[in-house]
Amino acid sequence: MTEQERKDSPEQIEFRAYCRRWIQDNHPGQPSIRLPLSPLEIMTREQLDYLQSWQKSAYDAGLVGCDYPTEVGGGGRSDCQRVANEELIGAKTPFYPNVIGLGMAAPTVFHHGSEELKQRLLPRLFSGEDIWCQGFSEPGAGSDLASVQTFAERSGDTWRINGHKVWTSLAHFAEWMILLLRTDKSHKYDGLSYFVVPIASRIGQGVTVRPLIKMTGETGFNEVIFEDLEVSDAYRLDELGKGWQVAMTTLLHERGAGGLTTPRAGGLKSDAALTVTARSAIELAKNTRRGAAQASDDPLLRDRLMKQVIREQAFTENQRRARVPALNDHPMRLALQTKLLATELAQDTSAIALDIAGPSASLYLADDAAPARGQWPLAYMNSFGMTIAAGTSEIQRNILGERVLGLAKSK
Amino acid sequence: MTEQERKDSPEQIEFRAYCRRWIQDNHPGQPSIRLPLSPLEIMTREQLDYLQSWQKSAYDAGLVGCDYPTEVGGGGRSDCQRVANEELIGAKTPFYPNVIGLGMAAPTVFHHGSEELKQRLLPRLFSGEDIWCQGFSEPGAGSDLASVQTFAERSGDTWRINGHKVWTSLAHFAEWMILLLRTDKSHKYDGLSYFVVPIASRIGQGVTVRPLIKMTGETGFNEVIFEDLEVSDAYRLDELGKGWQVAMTTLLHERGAGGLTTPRAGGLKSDAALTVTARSAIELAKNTRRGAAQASDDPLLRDRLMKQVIREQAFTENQRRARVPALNDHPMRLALQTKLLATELAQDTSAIALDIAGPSASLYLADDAAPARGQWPLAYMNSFGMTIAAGTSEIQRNILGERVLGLAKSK
Amino acid sequence: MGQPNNYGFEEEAAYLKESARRFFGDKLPVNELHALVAGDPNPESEANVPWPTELWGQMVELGWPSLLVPESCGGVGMPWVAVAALLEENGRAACPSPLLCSLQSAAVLKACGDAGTDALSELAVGRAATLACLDESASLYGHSVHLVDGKLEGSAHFVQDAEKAEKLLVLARVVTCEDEPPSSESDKVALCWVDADAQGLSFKRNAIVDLTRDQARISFSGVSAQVVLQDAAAAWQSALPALWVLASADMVGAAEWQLQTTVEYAQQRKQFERPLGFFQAVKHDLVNVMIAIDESKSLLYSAACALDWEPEKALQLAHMAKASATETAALASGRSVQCHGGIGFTWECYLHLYFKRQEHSQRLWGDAAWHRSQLAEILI
Amino acid sequence: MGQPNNYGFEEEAAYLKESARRFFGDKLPVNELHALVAGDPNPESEANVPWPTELWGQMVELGWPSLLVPESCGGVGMPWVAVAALLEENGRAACPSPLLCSLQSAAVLKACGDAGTDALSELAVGRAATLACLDESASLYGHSVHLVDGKLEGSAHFVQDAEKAEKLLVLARVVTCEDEPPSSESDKVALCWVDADAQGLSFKRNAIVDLTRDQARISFSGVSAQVVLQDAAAAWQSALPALWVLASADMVGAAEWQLQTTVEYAQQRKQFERPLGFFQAVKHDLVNVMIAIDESKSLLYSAACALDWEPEKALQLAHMAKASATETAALASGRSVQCHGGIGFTWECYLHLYFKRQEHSQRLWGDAAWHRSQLAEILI
Repeated sequence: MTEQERKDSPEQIEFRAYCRRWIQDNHPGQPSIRLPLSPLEIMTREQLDYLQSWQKSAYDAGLVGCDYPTEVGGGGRSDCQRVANEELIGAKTPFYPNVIGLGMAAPTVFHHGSEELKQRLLPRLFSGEDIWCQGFSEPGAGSDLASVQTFAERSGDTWRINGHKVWTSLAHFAEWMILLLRTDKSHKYDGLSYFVVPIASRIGQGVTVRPLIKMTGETGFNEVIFEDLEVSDAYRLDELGKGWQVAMTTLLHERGAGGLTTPRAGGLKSDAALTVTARSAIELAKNTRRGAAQASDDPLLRDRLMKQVIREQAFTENQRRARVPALNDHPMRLALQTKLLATELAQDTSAIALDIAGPSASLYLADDAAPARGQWPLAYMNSFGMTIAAGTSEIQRNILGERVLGLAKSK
Repeated sequence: MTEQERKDSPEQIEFRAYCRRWIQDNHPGQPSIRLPLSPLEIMTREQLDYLQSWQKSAYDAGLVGCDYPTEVGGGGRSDCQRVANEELIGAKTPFYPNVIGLGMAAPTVFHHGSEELKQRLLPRLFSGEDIWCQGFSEPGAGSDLASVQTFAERSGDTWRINGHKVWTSLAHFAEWMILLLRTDKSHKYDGLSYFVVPIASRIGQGVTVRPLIKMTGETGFNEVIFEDLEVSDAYRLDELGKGWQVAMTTLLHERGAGGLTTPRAGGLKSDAALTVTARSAIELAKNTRRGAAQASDDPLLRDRLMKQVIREQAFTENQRRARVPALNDHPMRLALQTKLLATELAQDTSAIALDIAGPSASLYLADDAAPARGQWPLAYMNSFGMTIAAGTSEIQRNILGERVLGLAKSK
Repeated sequence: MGQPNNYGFEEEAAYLKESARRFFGDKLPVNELHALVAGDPNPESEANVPWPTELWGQMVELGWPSLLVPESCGGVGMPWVAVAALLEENGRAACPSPLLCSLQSAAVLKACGDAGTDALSELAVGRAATLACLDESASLYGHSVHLVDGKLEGSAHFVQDAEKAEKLLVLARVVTCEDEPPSSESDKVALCWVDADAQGLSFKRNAIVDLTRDQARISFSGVSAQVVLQDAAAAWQSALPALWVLASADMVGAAEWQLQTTVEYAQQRKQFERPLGFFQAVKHDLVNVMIAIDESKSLLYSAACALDWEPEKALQLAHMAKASATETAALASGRSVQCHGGIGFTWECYLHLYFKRQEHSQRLWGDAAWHRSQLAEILI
Repeated sequence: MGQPNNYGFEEEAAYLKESARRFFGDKLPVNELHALVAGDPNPESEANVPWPTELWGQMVELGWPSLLVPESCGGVGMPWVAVAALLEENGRAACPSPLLCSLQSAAVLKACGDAGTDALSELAVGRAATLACLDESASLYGHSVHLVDGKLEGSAHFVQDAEKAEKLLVLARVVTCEDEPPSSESDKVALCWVDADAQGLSFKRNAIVDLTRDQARISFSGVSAQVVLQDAAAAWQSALPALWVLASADMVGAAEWQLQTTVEYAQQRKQFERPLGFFQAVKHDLVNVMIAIDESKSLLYSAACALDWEPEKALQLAHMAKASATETAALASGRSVQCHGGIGFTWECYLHLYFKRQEHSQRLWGDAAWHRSQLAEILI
């Protein structure tokens, strides 16, 4: 019996067995193409096709959207998504590409969308046929999300949208976007509204998607520019002026703290991909010569590596303890730490790996002599994307200080 | 030729030679009594008497107040105090007890007091006959100094003072206090005024001095309570409502950045006193067994100790570089770091020493087996007094960010 | 065998934790603790060790010192996670008592198997015990007490709450001939059970910084000893993770008190017309303390659970727990005083009780760097 | 002999610093630098090393590469503090050029005494040089190039700005018979002066992260060498502090650019109706960067001054300077990107040029921990 199973409900026990059988029969094995590190880093149409077809088959088998009602294309189960995902992770299947759809758009549309929207959008979201992206950040609205300036002007049942969104992962593949915008310029928070808008079908008709290049030189993010894009009022979620509250539902799930949070499912990457863990850094240290010895013999590096091992273990244990009410004084205290801890952990681990590699850390992706094919400097730089995106580390600490500790707001 | 001499002016060259001769002839040698670590920690009347008589003889010889005009009891020299103090430090003489007087009260009275006050107060301040203390902080006004509530009410030429000052070092020995108080409750900054008030002569007549006990168990600080203390308007410095500006003169000199700043003079302590330096911590490590080896062989402790050595050297070099205009982009950038760096350095060095001592760090002053007679835990705890008093480290960082980097005020 | 998802932290453990928190809150509010232990501030005066003996009597009645004692020996036989929870509350209250050292003694006795039964039964009836096992440099392997012909000779250092204990559990090197050279790690060691008032025993009380504990050097001169286990090296070794887990629990609880007390102050105290907590320098510092506590707490329960369910993982998880709790204690102590400003630096403010208790705990039973170096030996 | 109070930083040094800052400000503003070196973002494409060769010509005309060359060899003979100041400005501009490696080569040649004169004269007329002295693990003592019967064999790694240099100063182990076993630290080493286009030399260009430098592995196969010094171990050893000082200067200057650029952003960028700098999380971070820079800068000039005035102190001060500059560079890089938020993570923002240059410098010529460990050998 695995750890997870010990506490399964009867429904979960049965569903777990079903998932396990299905995965065994349908696991695609090691992929022939090079897969990205995460869904957000899908670079080619080939990668997308491969991952979309995997999500579709998993959806058809009932492993996606398990906890949503059947009327919206879900499985009608209770707390079973976690079970499916645990099995997918355990079996190292590929991940699903529609990660913003599943993680953020689905719960938001489900809680705030009309019945018609739910029934129309959610099935193709779950199946991965429609990729979703998120239109929140703008050049002038980063940490201060509520200052978004993208504006929708009403005429009858139609809204005309103008504005500029940045950091929209997957936008170049997306059919749909969840979009936070302004319908009233006189109120900061109450002037916000929330829409779902078509992207791929409107390229050149009010929508422009342009790649943003990261400091690493990679693409992946986009900027999306709206120029007189017209959408129907039927695409609005919840009431006019309630955009901020709807966005909170999205962010809650993004931070892994919502009721319909979809934990990571699957984890198959190509062999070439580096896992940013203390274990990988230890392997690097064992394979790096330092004078007459190995870097792994250096007491200072050992100490730094053990600090990371301990933080990683603590991170895992936090997730576990969060589900034991008797060991939690505040219900959100651990959940709201998740993003902050994971991203700073990755940043520090890659910084240590660079110190382990020494001058060889200067070698990048195109150098055959580079340790781990140059992916450690890549990981270190990308870690700043993680400590900045989706609420900087500074904003995360504000949230924790204000919502959990009850300290005065810092603005 | 020593480092200092290389750049001396003719006046300084001559004065340095004079100081050196005088000190040689008048150095009191190793004291028979146990001296405190710093003037602020003078505990007994015996210690005070010893140090006061040393200051008096140095003043009589012209080594105190050198750069003040002769009319106010000074030496009428130009940039010679530094020379005298360098020689005193070099010769490891005792320090002067009237440190608040020399460091803060004298420049403030000199810049803002009436001619009569200057001529009356400064000679006995320089000679050490009158000890001075500082009445700034209050229970409700710590970092936010401008919120002081001690109030002076006027009737004719007399002011009646009521209020409560805390953290007043040396108050139990002081004849005089520099006092920041409120003369107008309707304006925060412009309602402040600045006085010099008698203390020792008014105990029981409107003034109560009570010892404050530190977390270490030591005394040294006091609280001073004013109940209808009456003082003459002649004791006011500068105009009514200009108290904040006068206080800035005091603080500038306290932070070591004023034109009449009196750098530390002398440094003789009893043998029993610990110097909180990396060198002392290294000695501790060499004398501490750690398994089969010494703590000084431990690579992690060596690394931490070297970090402190480097910071200490940088601190010293900062003071030196501050006087080379071509190597400074902003005139106050280094000067305003002094307090912050010195106090955090001492805190971190003592924390390392405690880790070196291991479980023996639990042993305190009264234990004969305690490493360095228990003074490392004492130093560590006292370091928090230093990172809190005279502008917490947080306030220091605000000042640096605002005045040097030009960032927006944080309040 | 894996660990249960909920750490095996069942209702009885939750009940114990809850009632311990109430107990300490009612019986030992921090102002009373301060009045009891902080009466004489003078750091140069002789050590004085007041402690609430009546409270200890009530703790004994509640069965706390015998929680680890199996029911067969008259104890309660609770899981380690429950005991960790109790000690978390003990730390939160900064309670001066022989609870921690008695439970640590019980942990070692349990590791002795049947041989520990008699001594455990004594613990079960409320006799406080403590460990005498460290040498002058606090090494776990120094063995500065020798067992010579059934008599104890030498001295044990850093004996915790020595004056509160009625029994000593002594780790001694077995010497067959008295003038043998000093021991090495591999030598044979015995565990002995000794009355604290036995003939030939002398206590040298340490003058320590911590006001909530006492500590002594104990000298043995021909002390008759009841040998619990003649060849105790393996038992001793296997008990170490439990000692660290129990020590960590106290630190985690104390750190939470430091956090909550400072948070309350940051909510109430105003400077610049704002509560302190408005300022990110304070807010983010306190969040960092919270994060550190949560990491330590999660590791604590994981390590305690390993003692119950997955003993082969206990060693590495206990290293992690103690390394983490030590760093957390240092951070929480420093930030709690700094964020309080001037008032936090005074004797009248209660913070210093916790600051000093944490400083004491940080360097006992291995500091953070030592635990990480041991962990590296396992994992690299 | 002590150091002068003002580091011997006289008017001519101040003038050099000032004019270098103007020179780089006029000739290589950061937008032009970015346009030049960051044209192809693709991290998988082959290394490409564009650099402003015309600018280098002007630097040669200004006499910068020969600042360390004594007047007797046709150079300028400026003090080390002046050269440190120049390299600070070079780092502030993140200038791609062979200035640093040429000056480092000059430092080593100067340590050779009279034997270095000829090569120094070549530097004085503007021939760029670089050091080929590291083995595969970047050890200073690996000596993976051998001098066998007057010919060089083997390979040198991490050769800086190799494609910009016309001359190589090669550190080679002297092997009398080719099949001798590999060298140890105490073996005899020679310094050789080689044309970068000599017969038997081959370059393997590294694909590096830093866009403002190039780096190569250079293989030697029967390369004819002009031996500067046959027994060069002592000269090499004595030149090391200077190499570290020069490298540190570049990092300190780059860090100051990172700070100032981020400060400007924090003054202008508004979030929550406030400039970013209002928030202590940003303000205190930037103050910490400033403090780190100032520490490094003070240590830099102290170490450079020691090279001029107090050579017996140069080794320990140079260890301090490089350890400190390395920590400062890491902090400044991380905080500059983080405080910029999203825009700081883009290719179009200039920050990444400096981030990458600093990362490169941090791990060359010994990282911070290595320098501290060497310092400990001296001081403990």
